[in-house]
Amino acid sequence: MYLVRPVDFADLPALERLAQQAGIGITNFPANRERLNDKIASSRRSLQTDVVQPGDESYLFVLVDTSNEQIVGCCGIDAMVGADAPFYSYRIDEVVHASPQLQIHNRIPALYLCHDYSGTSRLIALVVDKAHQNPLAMSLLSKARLLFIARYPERFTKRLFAELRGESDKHGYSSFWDALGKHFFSMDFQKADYLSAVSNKHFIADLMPRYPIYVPTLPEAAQDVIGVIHEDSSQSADILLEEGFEFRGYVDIFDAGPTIEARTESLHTITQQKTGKALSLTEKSKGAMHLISAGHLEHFRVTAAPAEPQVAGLAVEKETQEQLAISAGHRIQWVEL
Amino acid sequence: MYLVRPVDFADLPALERLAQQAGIGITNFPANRERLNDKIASSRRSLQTDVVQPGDESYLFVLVDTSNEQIVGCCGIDAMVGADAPFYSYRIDEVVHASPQLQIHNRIPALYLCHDYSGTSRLIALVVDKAHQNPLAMSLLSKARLLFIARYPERFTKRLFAELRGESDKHGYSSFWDALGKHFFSMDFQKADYLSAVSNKHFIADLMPRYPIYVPTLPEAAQDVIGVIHEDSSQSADILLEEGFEFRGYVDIFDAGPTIEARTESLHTITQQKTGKALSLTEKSKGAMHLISAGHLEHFRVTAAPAEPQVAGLAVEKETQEQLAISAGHRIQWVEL
Amino acid sequence: MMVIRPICQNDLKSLYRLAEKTGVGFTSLVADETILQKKIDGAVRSFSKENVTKPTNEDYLMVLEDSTTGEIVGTCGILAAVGLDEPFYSYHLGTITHASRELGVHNAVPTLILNNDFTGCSEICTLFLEEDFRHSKNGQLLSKARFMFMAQFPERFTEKVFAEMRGVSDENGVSPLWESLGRHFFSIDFKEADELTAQGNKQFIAELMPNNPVYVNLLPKAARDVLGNVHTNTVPARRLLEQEGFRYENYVDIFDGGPSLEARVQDIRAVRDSRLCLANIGQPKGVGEGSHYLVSNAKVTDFRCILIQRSVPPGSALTLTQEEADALCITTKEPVRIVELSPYSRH
Amino acid sequence: MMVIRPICQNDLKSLYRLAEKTGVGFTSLVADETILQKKIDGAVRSFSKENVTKPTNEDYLMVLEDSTTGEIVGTCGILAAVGLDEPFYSYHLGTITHASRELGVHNAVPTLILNNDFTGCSEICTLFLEEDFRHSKNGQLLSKARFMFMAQFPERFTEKVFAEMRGVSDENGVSPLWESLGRHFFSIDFKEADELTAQGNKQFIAELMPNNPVYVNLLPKAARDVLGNVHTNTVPARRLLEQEGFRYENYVDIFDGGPSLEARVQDIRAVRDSRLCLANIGQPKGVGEGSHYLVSNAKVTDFRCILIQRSVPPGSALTLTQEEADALCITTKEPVRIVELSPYSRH
Repeated sequence: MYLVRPVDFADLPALERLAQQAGIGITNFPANRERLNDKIASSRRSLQTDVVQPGDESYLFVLVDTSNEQIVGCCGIDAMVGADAPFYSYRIDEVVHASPQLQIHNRIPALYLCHDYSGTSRLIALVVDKAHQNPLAMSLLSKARLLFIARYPERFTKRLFAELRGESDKHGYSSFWDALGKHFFSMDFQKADYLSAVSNKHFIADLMPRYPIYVPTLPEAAQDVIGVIHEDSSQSADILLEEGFEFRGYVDIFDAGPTIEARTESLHTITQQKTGKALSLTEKSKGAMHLISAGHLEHFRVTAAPAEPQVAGLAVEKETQEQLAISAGHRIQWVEL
Repeated sequence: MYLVRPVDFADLPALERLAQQAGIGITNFPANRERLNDKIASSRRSLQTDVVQPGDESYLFVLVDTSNEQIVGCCGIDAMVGADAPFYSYRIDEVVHASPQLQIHNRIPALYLCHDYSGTSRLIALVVDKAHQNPLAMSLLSKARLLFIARYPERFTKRLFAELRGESDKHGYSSFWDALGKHFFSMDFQKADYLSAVSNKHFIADLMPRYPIYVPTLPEAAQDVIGVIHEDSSQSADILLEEGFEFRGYVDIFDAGPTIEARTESLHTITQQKTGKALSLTEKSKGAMHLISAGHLEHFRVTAAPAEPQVAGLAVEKETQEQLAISAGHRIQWVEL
Repeated sequence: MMVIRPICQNDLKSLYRLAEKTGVGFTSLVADETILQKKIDGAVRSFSKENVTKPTNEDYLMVLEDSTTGEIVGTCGILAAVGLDEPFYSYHLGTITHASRELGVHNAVPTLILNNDFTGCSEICTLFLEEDFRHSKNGQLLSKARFMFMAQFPERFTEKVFAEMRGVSDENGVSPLWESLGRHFFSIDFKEADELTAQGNKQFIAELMPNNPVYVNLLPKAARDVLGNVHTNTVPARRLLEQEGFRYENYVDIFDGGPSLEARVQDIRAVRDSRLCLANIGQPKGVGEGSHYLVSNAKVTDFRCILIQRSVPPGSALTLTQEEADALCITTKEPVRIVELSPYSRH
Repeated sequence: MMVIRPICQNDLKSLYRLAEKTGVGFTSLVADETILQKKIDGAVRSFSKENVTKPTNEDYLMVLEDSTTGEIVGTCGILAAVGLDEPFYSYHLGTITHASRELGVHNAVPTLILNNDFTGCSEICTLFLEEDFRHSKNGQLLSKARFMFMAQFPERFTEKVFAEMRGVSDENGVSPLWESLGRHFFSIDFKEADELTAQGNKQFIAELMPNNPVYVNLLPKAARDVLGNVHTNTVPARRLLEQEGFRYENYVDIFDGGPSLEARVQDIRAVRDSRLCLANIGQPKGVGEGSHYLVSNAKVTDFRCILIQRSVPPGSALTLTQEEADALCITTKEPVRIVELSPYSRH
């Protein structure tokens, strides 16, 4: 069985191992021990804080393989990006240039540097150990965050976004970076990516182009990857797209990976999730697979297990109750997977 | 009683009189006989055309005082603006400039010339004779259009917008124009306003500023009127705002009057309107005031009268039936006013 | 003798013949009788204006005539003020610096900024000399005669004057800058765009060209390399103007990236060093030897400019042969303007 | 005798005293010992560099010394290349034309475009002369000694050199351009912004200044009127540079709209007309009468420049008095550079 719970300091070595596996292009999950430790500390502080409205909190969750208590995945939520330094994206806007006389009507896409996502909650860094990249584990880890948001809506903004990793080869070579960013940063993709994760992002404002970039003037290889998802991320992307996330023409400034967004209230998991009592099942459940969560803030737990919805609540197996540290009658939250 | 019906060629003199009364600032209803005649012709042609999707059709309706058969008002819908020449607006976008070191965080509104409303249906030119500017006549005239849209959704786009007249004094002086447009057009507001109504709008692209205008650099008098509705238009504005129209940061390029928009499907009149049979009432109705429409395209009629909703349909008075040229059993459309 | 004079109505056929020889890309002289007739009309009108106090839309088109045969073998022109009827576009090659002290990165990024900065400015243009006559310093006479006219009538021109130089393209007329920039926005060919411009139709530039600066560092190397450089055939013309004091001030053509060269009229060598003197007619010494000098008269409608050669530097009075005086349309004691043909001509 | 020489470590106190007298707005010389010491260190390092082949971050700060008293009464400087550490900003005053043939409307709209076009360019700067010494052509000596240095060592500077001139502000230091433009974006005072810039802190300009061109026609008249104009006190300095060939090429200061004047080094009158000759020491004729000449030696570290007066124009060998030679740190037969003090000094 798998279990999702908030991160703890003891998880640091496991996180480091995961970050190294994840590699380049996941800027908000850098393989840097100090930064990871900061992230853990921030998550714990956030869970212990009484929050009235979203601020600079961040929440980090780990995926545990309960068979051996190993940490095999990790994901998070930033309550609001851009609170201290602006959060930059490229917005793809079409510029229309028309000459009636020559009967030409051109729609030219251009990249505008913007911080339209500043002030918005963000899903970050879904990383799962290769051996555990199965649909169940991936869905559990990804959607556990949405159950958390549904439970604590005051901690998040009404809009939610996620950045999907853009196209780059196994050496970290990004044709988009090569055609654009490189000229302004005078460093390679890996370094910029790393700096953007570990330093304040002020250098982006300092170095990025201030005028729009007309897409057709870029080399074709760069044009081709704008808004394209890295194949390693397609599975986690699909989970979010099925939830109701949409691409609205924003891409990452480094690798042009797409940013997807949604109104929190309209996400599938959030509209479908129910709250009620846990009921006991004496035998193996024949019900459908459910995401089930319990526990308050630091003790928040989510697992995936077969369960049977009943009028009085959700009937779950004994083992599931143990995983969630609940017994019959406790308040739980669930959604069919 | 009042009746709204499509315009006819015979209405030209009355329209001319109304246009002269309306004066400056209603660019899509110019006091120019030829142009008005064109508008009538276009409306008739549009109603006679079999439309599958919105194009360059336009529809013009008149408000008739049935006591003397006088034309006392007029309004219209453009199926889609910007089909031949782009439709220009200013979008107010905030530019964020921040210096962490100086602890300065400025949000500077700037006007961007755009044609974001190109390709959208537009409500145009609500003009009512002074003597008839009562809530009943105004609502009837304004909402009759929405009943028409509800009846023929394939003829309109999913988004709908209306331009509200901006602040200018009785001599047509607009402090916004004076601070901005005048410098680029080298003509007075009246002339630009008139030209924009009677000529193709290409000259706007030729003459308007191509770079954004930073609002704080404009004189205060000009800043003060951005997005402000002319008091003569406040009544018709209120009707639309109550329907569900919203201001989304777009203003007119000449007088900075606000543009308001809505998704057609979410407008009050459109969600609430019902279709069914006309039933007869033998006596005066004690029911609430309703907008009631009947007739197909060229024969489309709307009136406002007391009526009583029943399970089988809407019971209306004899006089109302006569106005709409229907009898019991005919198909009608209605909404409570 | 080779004489520069204003074009006149009889020159239409000769001008047409020249236009036919200019070839593709020489857009200010196209072989179209209507257009050429209009040009002649404009020039005749301009040269006959008497009291011009400031430049407006005059077009001073001159021809180089072989006075022995009456043949027209070249043209040159000056526009008093460009961009007053149709906007005149150029790119300004500017710099934007992006620096992060924190990271120790400092980038000076070149940018192309669309502008109409030459609006109202005088332009020297339409220089063409028949191939058979490209000898005996005819090219210099043709180009520099314009400076003599400007020196004599500075009120007819702006303080600053400029010249557009043909940019780099290959033997098939393919321009690297156009291919990586203009093409994306115009959806037409370079040739077509160039012709539209030549016909004075520039509306489409405003309509189709992006307003925002273009980052030069994002353009392919082939395009970057041609910015501010001239076509191989234009190298001598550029050198000639630079010797006269014209400078490249980072303005380039929006289509092919060819440079505009500019100078203050008063700083042009031939203007600054030229002086008025009175003509004597007689037997001057050392004719046909020594240094070359440009000599022009001081008339507008009957403007003339010729090349003379003298072994003894002329003083405050200049002795001309009868033939020279006739070519200049002057009689004795009339004022003439003289200057060394080139900055290094005192050999 | 008044002598121009490189600043040295002993001059800190004198420089501080001068800095105290410059007053508000003279941002390149602020009375702060740490900053001034850094400036001196930089200058000493620059003058002691032997084999400079191209300009980098040298800062040639010189002083005017009264050799009889040893008193320092003025300074002048040249930066070899600006904008390499911190971005250097200016506004370019360009033109955008909006025309509608249909309506017969044609507007040439001036625009201010933020740029870093002077990046890497040499700048003459930090000119200050004590009030009591503003006579006897000391001001000209101070300003033009820099051109002698540039004429001698052109490889140390860029082809183009520029000078920023103080813009218009009223007696309270209020700048009309700042009030209607900068203020809206900076949320700080002109003085504060100016001081930050002086301290080499220009990060905030990139952060706060809008990128898009500003339409000049939308600015209040008071602001439009000061663009490219200098403060009343700066009018003589501007005239002096213009006489030397400096030109206003539509670049203005982003805060107060004061003009930048620019010139090609080789086109500066004092550079172009100056010539090297060998010095004789003896009793020259006509000392103290006639025209003034700038004379400098040909040394870097021991650079000196003085003013002499001669009634007879010096020829290819220049005879200097012993005092003059001492002031120039030269002995007989050493090369010196000479030029007329001003373009009109041959009276």
